[in-house]
Amino acid sequence: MTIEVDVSKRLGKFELDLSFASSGKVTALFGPSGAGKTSAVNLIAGLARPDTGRIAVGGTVLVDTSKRIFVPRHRRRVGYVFQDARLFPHLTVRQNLLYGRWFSRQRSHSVEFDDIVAMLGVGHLLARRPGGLSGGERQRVAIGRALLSNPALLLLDEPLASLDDARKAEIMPYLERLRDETRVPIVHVSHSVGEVARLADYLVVLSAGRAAAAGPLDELLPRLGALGGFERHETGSVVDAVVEHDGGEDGLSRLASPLGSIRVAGSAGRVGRPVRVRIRARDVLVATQRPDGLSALNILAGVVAEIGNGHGPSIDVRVECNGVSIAARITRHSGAALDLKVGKPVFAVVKGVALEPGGPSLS
Amino acid sequence: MTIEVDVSKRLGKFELDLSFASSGKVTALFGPSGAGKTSAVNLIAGLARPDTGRIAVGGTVLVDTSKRIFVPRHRRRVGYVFQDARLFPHLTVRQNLLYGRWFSRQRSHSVEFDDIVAMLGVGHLLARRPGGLSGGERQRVAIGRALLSNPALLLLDEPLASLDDARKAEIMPYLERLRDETRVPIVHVSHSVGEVARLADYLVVLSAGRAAAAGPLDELLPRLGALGGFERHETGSVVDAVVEHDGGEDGLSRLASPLGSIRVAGSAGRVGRPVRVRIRARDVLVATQRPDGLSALNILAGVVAEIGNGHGPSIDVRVECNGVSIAARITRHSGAALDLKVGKPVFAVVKGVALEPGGPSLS
Amino acid sequence: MDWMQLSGEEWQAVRLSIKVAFWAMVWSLPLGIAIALLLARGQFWGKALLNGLVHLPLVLPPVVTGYLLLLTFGTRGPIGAFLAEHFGLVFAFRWTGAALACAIMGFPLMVRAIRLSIEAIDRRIEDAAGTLGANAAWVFLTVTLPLSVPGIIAGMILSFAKAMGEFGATITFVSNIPGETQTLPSAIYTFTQVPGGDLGALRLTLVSVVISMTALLLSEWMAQRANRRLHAP
Amino acid sequence: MDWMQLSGEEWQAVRLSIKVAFWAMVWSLPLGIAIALLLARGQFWGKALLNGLVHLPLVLPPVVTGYLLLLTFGTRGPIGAFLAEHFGLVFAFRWTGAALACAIMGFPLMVRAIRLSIEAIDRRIEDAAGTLGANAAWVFLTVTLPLSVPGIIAGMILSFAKAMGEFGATITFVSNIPGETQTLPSAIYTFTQVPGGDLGALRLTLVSVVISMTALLLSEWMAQRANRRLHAP
Amino acid sequence: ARADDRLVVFAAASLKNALDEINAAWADKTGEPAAISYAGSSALARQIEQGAPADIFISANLDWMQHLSGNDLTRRGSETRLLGNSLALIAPAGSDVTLTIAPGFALKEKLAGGRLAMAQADAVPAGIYGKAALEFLGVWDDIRTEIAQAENVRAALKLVSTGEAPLGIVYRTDAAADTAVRIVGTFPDESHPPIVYPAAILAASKNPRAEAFMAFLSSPPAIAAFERQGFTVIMPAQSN
Ligand SMILES: Nc1ncnc2c1ncn2[C@@H]1O[C@H](COP(=O)(O)OP(=O)(O)OP(=O)(O)O)[C@@H](O)[C@H]1O
Ligand SMILES: Nc1ncnc2c1ncn2[C@@H]1O[C@H](COP(=O)(O)OP(=O)(O)OP(=O)(O)O)[C@@H](O)[C@H]1O
Ligand SMILES: [Mg+2]
Ligand SMILES: [Mg+2]
Repeated sequence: MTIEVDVSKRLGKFELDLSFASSGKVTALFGPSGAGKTSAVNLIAGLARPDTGRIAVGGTVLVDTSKRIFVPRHRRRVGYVFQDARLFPHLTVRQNLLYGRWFSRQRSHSVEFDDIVAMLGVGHLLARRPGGLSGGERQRVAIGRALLSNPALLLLDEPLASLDDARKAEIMPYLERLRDETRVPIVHVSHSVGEVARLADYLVVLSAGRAAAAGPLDELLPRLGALGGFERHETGSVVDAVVEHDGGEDGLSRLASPLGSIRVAGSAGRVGRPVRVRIRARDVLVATQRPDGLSALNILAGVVAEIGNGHGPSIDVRVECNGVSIAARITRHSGAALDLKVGKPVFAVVKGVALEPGGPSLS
Repeated sequence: MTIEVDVSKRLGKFELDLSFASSGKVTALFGPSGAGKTSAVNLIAGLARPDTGRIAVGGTVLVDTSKRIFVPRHRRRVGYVFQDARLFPHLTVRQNLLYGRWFSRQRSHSVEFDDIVAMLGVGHLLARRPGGLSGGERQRVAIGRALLSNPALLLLDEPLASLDDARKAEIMPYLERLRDETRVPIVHVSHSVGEVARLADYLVVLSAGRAAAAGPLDELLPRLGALGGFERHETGSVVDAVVEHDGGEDGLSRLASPLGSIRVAGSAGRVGRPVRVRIRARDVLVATQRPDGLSALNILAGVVAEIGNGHGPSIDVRVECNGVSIAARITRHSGAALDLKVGKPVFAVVKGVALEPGGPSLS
Repeated sequence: MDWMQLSGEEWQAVRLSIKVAFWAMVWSLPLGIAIALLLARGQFWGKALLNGLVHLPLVLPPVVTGYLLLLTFGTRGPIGAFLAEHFGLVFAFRWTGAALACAIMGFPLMVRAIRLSIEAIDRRIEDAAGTLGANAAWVFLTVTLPLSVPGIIAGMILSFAKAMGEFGATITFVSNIPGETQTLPSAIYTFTQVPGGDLGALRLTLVSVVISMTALLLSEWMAQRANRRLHAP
Repeated sequence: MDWMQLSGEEWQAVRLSIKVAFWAMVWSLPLGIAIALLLARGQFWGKALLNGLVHLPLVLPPVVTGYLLLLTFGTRGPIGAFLAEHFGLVFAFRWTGAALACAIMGFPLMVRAIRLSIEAIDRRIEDAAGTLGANAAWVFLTVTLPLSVPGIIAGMILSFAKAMGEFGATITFVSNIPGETQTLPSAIYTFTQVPGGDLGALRLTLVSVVISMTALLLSEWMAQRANRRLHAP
Repeated sequence: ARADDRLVVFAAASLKNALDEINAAWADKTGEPAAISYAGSSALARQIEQGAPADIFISANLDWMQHLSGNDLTRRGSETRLLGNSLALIAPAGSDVTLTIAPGFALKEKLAGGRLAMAQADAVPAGIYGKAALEFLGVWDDIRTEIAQAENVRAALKLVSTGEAPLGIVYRTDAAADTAVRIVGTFPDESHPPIVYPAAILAASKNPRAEAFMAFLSSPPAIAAFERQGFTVIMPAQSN
């Protein structure tokens, strides 16, 4: 399923001029407030028409101004979680949740009402109307409404913004399952690198209406710091791995990855399952000699491949271990103290619990 | 300035029954979605009346049902940033921002319009109406509107929820300045432990309409994990310190703290300035021998004071250094491998850049 | 209170007035909603014309409206003759004609109330319904219509009340035939035209007021219920 | 098009009608807004009564309204006598009386339109204004009032249009004095009463329609502007 | 109840009291009352033009009847002048004005700044008659700007009975029945065109009882009813 977007649209003085082609299952739209993320999603949903351009999802053309094609919104089968919940005020929460089902062609539904309600924790709200719901409750109902509409494309505009971490930790795995088990492509707008890194495989960085960068996540993520617009300490590396040994809830699991064997706290799922680990640059220490008696699970041998200029007091050091790059953020001072140079053999010390294959959210 | 709240209020089936007395400059309301945070703030703002109870801020009674006192909302001089922005749709952004000034008694304003506009990055929006603003833009205007109303009490209901990190990083220091330089008490609703830890000095943890815990931040923060409702890895310790040496933007600064001297990357501000550092449990490694050649700035000697049960594969270890507790989260496996026991001398290895006295947001 | 005793013919007028007002309101409702929607949302050539046409009965003296109705919907009028021939639908000098006159007189009020409510709807809610698969018609039925209930109720009560008071157009169009077209206002008018008729006029006026106020209270109650539903927790 | 030539007296009626309709609209506006606010927001004893009273002119045959006006606002009527004595304000046989009659006849329409708009306002916006220091009056002036502009405009045009067509109550209350109380509908009525007067009635009707349609277009334009402001980017 | 054989009478509204009484008598006699539609003569005449299902028309003036007969809408030969009335100058009951109606009489002075109430002088029969009478008496030009023209004669009466106007011109029938007004004087018959209520069977009527009803209108009980209301019965009494 590819998502091809090549559109331009003028909104007042703001110009959106966006072009990318994502082959990912989850495409993240990333960028500062006012960059045009919601505007882009509106174009995909059919809530606005591009002035010129073309949008196609999985080969189906949704808009093509040159061919005068415009599939109306109700035929696009998008499940859109709006930035503002936009619940139907005259319907109960249950009716809100089931609204989309009415119009979905398939009568047998892949996603189950009770499951979604339980996951979102809105069971006790079903009989109420949206009037008195709290901010987070509204947002959850909105997520449920979109998921239950049996969509062919999911558009999530900051769906988790006002949710607490515990709640996020219940919704994220669901979205991951959706990504892994169904063929529904997802466009995900988020400010949280953690969310993005965990869910997305394609990243579009928006800035002032343009794609400042677009590409597969693993290529872009290490460069995120340079692209600006978000907290620098979120920079990191993504490594795809396979479960080699599952240590159970309380134990240690082992993953096979290009980096070699990686140890992870807790269960990693069944052996053979592909997982993704993100290693934040700020969670990596660099040592010139292998440390002993340290509570770090993973100490990977490598060589310094690049020493970035960095911002202010810190620098990004790229350590190559078995041909895979790992970013480490250390202070300028430490870099000097350890006398780091390109080519110098070092150890990347990764705190064990910082590796998360599918556990709670990273952010 | 104390904030005393002792109220009960029924909303449909939901019962808010809240009681705390905060002597802090910034009181954080913390808790999962639907816990009653917004309801509590509404009571303080005078948007709702408690069924019974009393609210006083800085000695001034705002409500007291037993004495039939109810100060109407427009006399409370609260600057309320609503969870939903609630801008005036018929006024321009500039008029929205200046709305509160109209009604503030003092004509000389401590906060300057241009400063706030610049900080919030809404200068280019001033002539527009809220209609076409993006989610984050609305939120910023709402923050500006509350700040500019010259309030005697600031109520912030998840003010930064849908802002990107870069923007948060500009607003947080402003709020800190407000906290430190004015006598305006702040009530801050947030899901982000980072925000809370950085701003607040008093914490109220809400759960199902009740205060599950309330107390000064430094007492409560290390226990946060046990209280639930948020991501466990946010657990940490807060240490108040004073700048001893300022290393400038690119250098290393030194702070004097009960822990001893702490090294921090980047500028810490002028010497003598009181700062606060938060040390996240997940950013602390435990070593049984002092590591050498490691890019960690702070290696603090201490003894194991407590080994928690922890959740799943990880445990929280409390290391006492100079009489101050530092929490470290390590894997159960590492705990065993290092043979940690209460009383054992260890080193707490803290990654330098994880200490942030006033830099960008922590979350 | 002897003077409050209604004569048989007066009872007839009461019943007829309620019937006429009720059907005027009910018949004009679908068209009223459709036109309100067109005016609130449509962008089409001739919108101003349509809007003007809808307001015409308000602007014209009722006598003129009645006369125009007589000319077009009368047995000799172009529409009247057509309807009578093809559908057997006769308005002239029938209670149906009184209902038509009342419907038309109340139409601008009804349309305006519904239109105001439709214009107040947050269209982003409708957009949301669209993304969930509802086409224009379904969006209208499941979102727009329920959300404009306050206006619809207001429009209905305005139409009903107007019909209870309408007299000029009705008597000009369908005359004042007892049992067929003599509504309460016509009967009241007749009383005012003769010496000693004041008491009779007062009696019928009170009856008319009581009926309308009952309808008004009912409508307020319904509107309150609808409003509570819309903003309910 | 000789028949379209207006006589001097007819011109007078045209001017007077515009004057009466305009002032009827303007005078009833403040009270209309106040009562709409009360009905939309107030919870008080007698609210149903007030609501009924406002709707009365809609329900009563215009002749009855006119007669009631004569009884209360006439020189001998309790209110009329009081106003004349203390404020020198005389309605009987004056254009002011015509304006009063028109204002009262259009009042239910105006109130309902404004009320609908007020009821559609999101009260949380008003709450926000309250927390920023605005007391009830300021909230009303700076938030409620501007946000109900669509209803206010609708109410104004309904009142104006109604006044352009109102005849029964006006002529009953202040009769038909050329240059003082002879409005267009009265003049039209005169034509309809004599055989062969149709052309004259048609001429004046067209004039009346043109004026009202102009006002209507103007109101639509203002409403559109107001709406664009409210939803503008 | 809209049996097509029901007798439908279109009558000027001012006749309601008398005709209701006569209709009751007619119902006693024939077992079924006529349906009488009371409205302004002009409205009724226009409806007849547009094919109203009426059998008999009783107008409050000659003009509309002539308008209909000129268009062949009345049955030839059925038209009769049924009733007459006269015009009275009235004042509120409490007023003590005295005036003798004569050419050039001091109407304007007696108004003392108030207005003379009458029905619309160019439209409504009572107004037309009143204007003619004042013209005949040579006071119209004096007084034309002092006139309050009402929608109909009943409204003019109200203006006087409420004291709004110090003087008014109405039919004697109306004046006599209202205790709130006092008749100051009666206009001489020659000062205005004859006040006549004509009646006719309509050309479109197929109702066999129309003629009987017309005849009944001049039967003794009918005459008595008309006279009780103050009308003069012009049509010679017929015996049934
Ligand atoms: N109708 C409009 N007229 C003028 N400007 C508009 C309009 N709609 C959007 N904009 C502007 O376009 C820019 C992009 O808006 P958009 O809502 O897409 O931002 P966003 O990336 O979703 O931001 P956020 O993270 O704050 O939600 C904003 O600066 C906004 O003010
Ligand atoms: N008027 C009402 N009627 C019924 N229940 C209500 C009403 N208002 C609020 N509630 C309920 O009270 C609870 C607390 O709401 P509140 O808005 O205070 O939550 P919150 O802590 O601010 O949550 P969030 O973080 O999601 O904004 C919610 O479960 C909400 O559904
Ligand atoms: Mg957005
Ligand atoms: Mg909340």
